[in-house]
Amino acid sequence: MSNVILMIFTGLSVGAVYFLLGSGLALIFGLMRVLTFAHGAYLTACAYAGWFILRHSSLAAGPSIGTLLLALLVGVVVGGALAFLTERVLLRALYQRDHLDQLLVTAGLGFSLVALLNGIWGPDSRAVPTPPWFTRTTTDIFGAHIARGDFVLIGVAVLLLIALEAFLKHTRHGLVVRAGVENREMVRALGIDVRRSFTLIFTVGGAVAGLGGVLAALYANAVNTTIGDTYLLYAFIVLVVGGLGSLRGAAIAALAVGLLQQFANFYVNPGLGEILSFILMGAMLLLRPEGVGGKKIRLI
Amino acid sequence: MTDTESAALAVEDLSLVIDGAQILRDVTLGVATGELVAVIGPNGAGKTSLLNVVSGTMRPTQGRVALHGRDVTTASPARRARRGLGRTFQTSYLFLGLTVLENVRLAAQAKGQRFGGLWRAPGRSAAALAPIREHLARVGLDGARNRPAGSLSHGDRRKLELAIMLASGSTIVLLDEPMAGVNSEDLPSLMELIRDVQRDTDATVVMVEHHIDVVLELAHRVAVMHHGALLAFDTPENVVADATVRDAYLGEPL
Amino acid sequence: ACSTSGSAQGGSDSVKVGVISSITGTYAVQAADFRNGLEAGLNYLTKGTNTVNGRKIEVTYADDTGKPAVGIAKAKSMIASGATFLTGITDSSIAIPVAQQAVQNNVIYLPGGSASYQLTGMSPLVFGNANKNGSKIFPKLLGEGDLSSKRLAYVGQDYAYGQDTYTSLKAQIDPLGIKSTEHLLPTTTTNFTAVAAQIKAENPDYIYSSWVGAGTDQLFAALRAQGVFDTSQFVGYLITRETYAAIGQALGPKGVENALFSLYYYPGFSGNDQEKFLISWSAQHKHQMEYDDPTGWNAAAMIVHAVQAGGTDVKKMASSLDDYTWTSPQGEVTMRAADHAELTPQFAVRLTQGADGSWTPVLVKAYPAKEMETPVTDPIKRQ
Amino acid sequence: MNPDHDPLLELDDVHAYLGESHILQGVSLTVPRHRVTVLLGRNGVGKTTTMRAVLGLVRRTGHIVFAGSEIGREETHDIVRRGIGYVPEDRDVFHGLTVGENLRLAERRGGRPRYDLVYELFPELKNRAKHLAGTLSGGQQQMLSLARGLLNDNDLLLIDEPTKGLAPVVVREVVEVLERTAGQTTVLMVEQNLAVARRLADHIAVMVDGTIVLNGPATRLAEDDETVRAYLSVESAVSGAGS
Amino acid sequence: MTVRKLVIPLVLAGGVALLACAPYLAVPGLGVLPDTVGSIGSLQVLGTAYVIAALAITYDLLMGYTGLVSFGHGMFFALGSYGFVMLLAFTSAGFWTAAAVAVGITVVAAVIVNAVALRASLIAYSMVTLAAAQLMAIAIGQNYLGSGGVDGVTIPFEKLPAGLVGIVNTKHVYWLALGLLVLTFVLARWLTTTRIGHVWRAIRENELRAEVMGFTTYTYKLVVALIASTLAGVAGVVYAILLGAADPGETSLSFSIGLVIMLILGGRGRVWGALLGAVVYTLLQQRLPAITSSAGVAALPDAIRIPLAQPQLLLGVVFILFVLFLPGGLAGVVEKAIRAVRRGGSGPPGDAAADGEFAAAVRVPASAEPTR
Ligand SMILES: Nc1ncnc2c1ncn2[C@@H]1O[C@H](COP(=O)(O)OP(=O)(O)OP(=O)(O)O)[C@@H](O)[C@H]1O
Ligand SMILES: Nc1ncnc2c1ncn2[C@@H]1O[C@H](COP(=O)(O)OP(=O)(O)OP(=O)(O)O)[C@@H](O)[C@H]1O
Ligand SMILES: CC(C)C[C@H](N)C(=O)O
Ligand SMILES: [Mg+2]
Ligand SMILES: [Mg+2]
Repeated sequence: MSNVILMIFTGLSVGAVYFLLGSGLALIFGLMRVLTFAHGAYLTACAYAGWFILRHSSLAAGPSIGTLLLALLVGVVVGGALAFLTERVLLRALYQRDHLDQLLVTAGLGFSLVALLNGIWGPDSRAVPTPPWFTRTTTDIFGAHIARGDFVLIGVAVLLLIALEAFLKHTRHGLVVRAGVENREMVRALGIDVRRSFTLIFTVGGAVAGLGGVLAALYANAVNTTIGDTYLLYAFIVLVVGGLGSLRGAAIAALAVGLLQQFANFYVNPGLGEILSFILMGAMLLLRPEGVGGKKIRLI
Repeated sequence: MTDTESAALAVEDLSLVIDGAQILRDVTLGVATGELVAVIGPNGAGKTSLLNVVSGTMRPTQGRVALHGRDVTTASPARRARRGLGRTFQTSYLFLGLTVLENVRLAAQAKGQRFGGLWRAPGRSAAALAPIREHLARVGLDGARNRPAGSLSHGDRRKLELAIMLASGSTIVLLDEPMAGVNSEDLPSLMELIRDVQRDTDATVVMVEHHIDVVLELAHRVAVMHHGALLAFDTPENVVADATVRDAYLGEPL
Repeated sequence: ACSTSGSAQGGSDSVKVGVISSITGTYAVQAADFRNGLEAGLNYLTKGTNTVNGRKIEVTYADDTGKPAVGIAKAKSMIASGATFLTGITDSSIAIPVAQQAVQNNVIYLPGGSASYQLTGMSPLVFGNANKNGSKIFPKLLGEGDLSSKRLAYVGQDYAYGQDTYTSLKAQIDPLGIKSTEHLLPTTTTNFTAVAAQIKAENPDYIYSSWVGAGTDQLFAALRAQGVFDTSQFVGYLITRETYAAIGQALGPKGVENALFSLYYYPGFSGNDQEKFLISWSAQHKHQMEYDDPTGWNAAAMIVHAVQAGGTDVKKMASSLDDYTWTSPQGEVTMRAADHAELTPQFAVRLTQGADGSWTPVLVKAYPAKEMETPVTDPIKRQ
Repeated sequence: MNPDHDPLLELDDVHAYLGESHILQGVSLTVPRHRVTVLLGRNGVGKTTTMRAVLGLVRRTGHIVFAGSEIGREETHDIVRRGIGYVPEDRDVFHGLTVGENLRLAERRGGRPRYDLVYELFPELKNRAKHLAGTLSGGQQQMLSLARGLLNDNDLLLIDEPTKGLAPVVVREVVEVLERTAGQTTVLMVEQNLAVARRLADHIAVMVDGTIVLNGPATRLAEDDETVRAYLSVESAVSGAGS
Repeated sequence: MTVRKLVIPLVLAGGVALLACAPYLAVPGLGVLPDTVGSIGSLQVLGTAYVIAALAITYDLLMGYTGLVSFGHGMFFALGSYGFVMLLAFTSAGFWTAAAVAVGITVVAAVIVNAVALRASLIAYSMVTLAAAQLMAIAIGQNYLGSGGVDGVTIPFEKLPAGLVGIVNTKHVYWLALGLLVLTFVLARWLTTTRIGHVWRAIRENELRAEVMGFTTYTYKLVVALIASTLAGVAGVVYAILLGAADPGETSLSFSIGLVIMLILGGRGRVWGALLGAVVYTLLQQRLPAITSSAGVAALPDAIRIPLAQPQLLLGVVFILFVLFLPGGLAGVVEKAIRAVRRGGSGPPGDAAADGEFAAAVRVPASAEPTR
């Protein structure tokens, strides 16, 4: 029993991390149809940014809540700023072109950014001072030891989902970007400055990755240059299973993938969960290509 | 009325439901070989959907489609095309990155697909290109043959759709608003073209068209659709005289 | 070897040594260590002349960038330009094909940081590094006395390195009556709660990990959150200095107090001239010493000896290294003839945190190479 | 006030390029205030490109004056915000957005959207507000596209083949609405349906191969029927077989 | 016309002959190659570039011509490599048997993966191939069937023909790689001019239109995927010989993305663009580290040295610049230059494309496409 509870909570918290990254992807892909491979690099860069703030805190006592919030804020700002620059400098020139070009330019950026971090801080892991209550203190629920950080992750993910949905519902930016992807000229011909909305959405996506990066660093107690790529693959799975671009779909998919992984790894065989995630993605694409939250459109 | 058994194109009891909306209702229709049938009806009546179901890009929820007496209800669009069915689209639907000539040549190639032939390059000699250029000339696009289809204006794209149709050598032709966007000066010649081809090759034509002059001029019979159902199927004169058709579709002349 | 290429003769007045390492890439730290150790060793052993028997030692460096294709291209080109020795590789997936090249082309392969088992026993020309695996230090870390009722849980990465480590560990602890379970996880694992819960449920006396690289910190955090360190003693490796803090922090005060680690090189222990020289050399070159500095030194020692004893004949050079023993900054090191496993001293250490917050290993016990000798499992086949 | 002396839109020697082709070769055109001007010409002569040039959707040079200000160098969205409604020839509704969202997107900030007008004209759009525009029939999409253009209180409407694909009844209604709005709004439209063109046109402009060859009051269309026809049957050098 | 028909094959044949002589050329490598052209190191680098170029050409058939963006093409290359090496290492199969069986395995896997993946829509195809490739990467990473995990598997070289063993024989391996490249190039060039090649391009442009025209697009896509995958498997075998091992890196996502990058560098949808892109990419990847770790760079101040010392960073930047400023890739630049030269000579600009030739790289503006 306590194991089931434990697996549920860790499944949820893993899902939360996937969602933190996957939702940024879903936002960007769902609205802008840009499959960005730089997202993992944003996450990594922001993880380092968070570490940069936290590293001066004592390892034993851990950073104060204030420092923690500052680190999160810095992560969000760095992620947002990186995304802002990417959009302005690299992507803006490419909207008239094939979506593949956008994918590629972000892949190039991803390479470069990670290589730069490698150049500055080297490939080895850096310890991230974490408040003791985050990873090391547990709360017992029906005999299961649940790390407090898990609750934080789940909470942040839920808040993020609510915030993003509200943002899309109460502003026209989401609409503008979705329309702009289909036909940019027509949006302009309706008197709308489509570029502003694109920049904004991309920046928000980056900021979300930044939040995810700092939290992932806290969660792992450490940063290294590969953490972004590790999560990026699973974020893709979440994106696809969730239905390319649906936030709620991504949330459900993140949850499903997180739980699936934990239960399969615990009860059957470690590593099976990872394999199953990819099988789930493949199966989903074949059986219901539009994913959990996606919609079908008439072709002709 | 044509017996649906012997018809070139026959649909029986065709229904289409998407997300609970009834788009086609029990449509039964037979078109004889060599007949030119126009389909008219208010916007959203289901005309394009009927063509979609016949050409296989949509699956009916119920009913049957037969071409030359052969049931093709579950056949793929490509299979139907090889059975002699060809269609044009309401908004031009072309290979925009390929040249005008290539667009037409592919249609000709689709007609004569043989495994061995696939591994040879298409002919480039003047003789090999002659029939293709002939089709292009008939719609007035020969001069534009080496331009990418994506750089054609709208009206010219409609004409290219027709050229593709000519090249495909289809025996059953579905045209979705072929004249929409064609400049008024070219209307007569294109109408002539459709009539000639239909006569020369004894092709069966089903044409959706809102240009009532074109319908009256070309059609042997007119099918009227309304809310997914077939309202009437009669000679042009009778259909135009029908009071319901006047009210729901034609309205007062301008 | 199928071909007797002219390359081995090279210029008779010089000996060419090709160092291939990840100057850029994941193992860049190891590459820098190796180079420092090699240069220090050569300088010390040739008394600064860099010549042996009147022949100059010419070292060239190449970056494998962590990619086998690049590494092999570099190796081939070094062989073609007359290299007699190839060495320096940390990444096993590069080390193995390069060692193969060495065999095919009658060139000597000397160990770099790579810990792969496949190098030992491969060929008379290939010399392996057996210290990181299959070491006798494993049971030593578990303590003295009757261990027959003890249980051990092993966690490692599910590929050759992690699997081999468990195999050799098992070979050492089975005779002692210790019961063990293995938990091999994909290298890409990021959440370790499941395995931690499983281990907690087993309630072992020891928890043993050979995990390196990404995931180390999450593994420790999860084990700690599930309270594994409250009841089980941790034993495992220490690799680069950069990871000390992460491991120490993750273990927590109680875990770190009990934990015992093996270390390949404990700076300052041997205190021999060689080490003193290495330390001052490193200081001169502003290099932070790490566990792979002696690896480079050992390569230097073998090169110098082989040239002295073997002259220009590659076969003779190689056989001169069989059972050769030398003094390295680590202590006495032997190259075992039977399978070309390098036998080095090992160190048991604890991790402690200084007042300034930094973590340092503190020696518990040092074991000389002789005590670390493991049985030969994969002898070299000689015609 | 004589509308001819106070045109709302004036093009002077406008050139436009698509890729490497020189499409508009010195278009000069005046669109008088509160009148319907119909742009006539064969397929491919550059009618659509002219409208897109006004909107800044193609690379162009020359002078374009709208309501007294030069807009030849402004960005599309700024031009449109000056009070222009555009109904493109391709309908260009956003397939992935619902009908309601399509209309919401067309709302202009600070303006008062005229949903009543639009829904009265096309009641179908109200019923289908929650459906994806991509599921609409061709004619229904045309209605939506027209509705987007009519939603705001614009000074100028640029309408490219408004009646294309519409059932005759609907064509009639659209014509009536355009007649009604023409009182307050200026319209520049392309129309291939001659009946519609005749009925609506106050002014006409005839294009041949990227230039305007005739521009004046529509009475000429009746009087000069021969001339106009002559121009219209000139084979375009671009698409015709003659090149 | 006829002159062109004769000249181009002649120039190509001459080029191949020249490349075949490379092992005997003592021409300096000018920093592009590690040593003189004929040196062993250079031959190895060139050989690698050729094999990767052959692979890139097969990928161009898929992505550039048919519009199928697979993120798992490396998988078939890896299957060829691993199949071949593992058969040699763990079974009694000889050289030719191992090679043939390895390619056979690739074909079977290609049929299964593609038959399933092609049922999905375009973007889903990318993702299904990604999933399949990741499953294989995980399997190899976890040492299934003795695939060696991160260590890979090495060829027991006694089983290779004597002529392919040892660096003195590097030139033979080089010729093998060159042969593979020539074969792939000619095959691909020919395929793209045939009717089937035209149908592939039609599918890329508008698949549904092609289907309605009467082409069973699924079959056509399956055929191109099978051809590309099989050739990739053959390239994998040659790569294994060149490397002396099967390398787990071949299964990684970044390897497959690398292929996409090569096509962009060279210019997708053109066989020789893929070739050019792959050669440049491979040379950059092999040679940039030599530049970045040079003494000159080491002496620079941190702010300049750190970026310069990271080859991946430079590669990324080069690549971004290409996507941004040279969308037609190297091939596009060359073609433009050729056209400019011709135009300077004679004829109006629009006349470049002859009857029956594809329009030269038309960029249709996004708005011109039907919104689907
Ligand atoms: N992307 C392009 N590249 C090159 N030429 C183009 C491109 N798009 C359109 N053209 C050409 O520009 C010319 C003008 O096109 P435009 O669409 O303005 O014509 P139009 O008068 O509106 O025709 P229609 O009545 O058919 O809609 C045409 O000859 C067309 O072929
Ligand atoms: N995929 C779909 N989902 C929902 N509704 C659909 C779908 N496809 C068609 N419809 C609806 O079915 C009805 C018939 O559409 P269809 O395109 O066949 O009309 P049509 O008769 O061709 O009209 P038009 O003359 O305007 O082209 C329309 O109301 C349309 O909105
Ligand atoms: C201990 C590690 C640095 C060894 C390395 N993983 C190898 O390739 O074997
Ligand atoms: Mg329709
Ligand atoms: Mg037009």
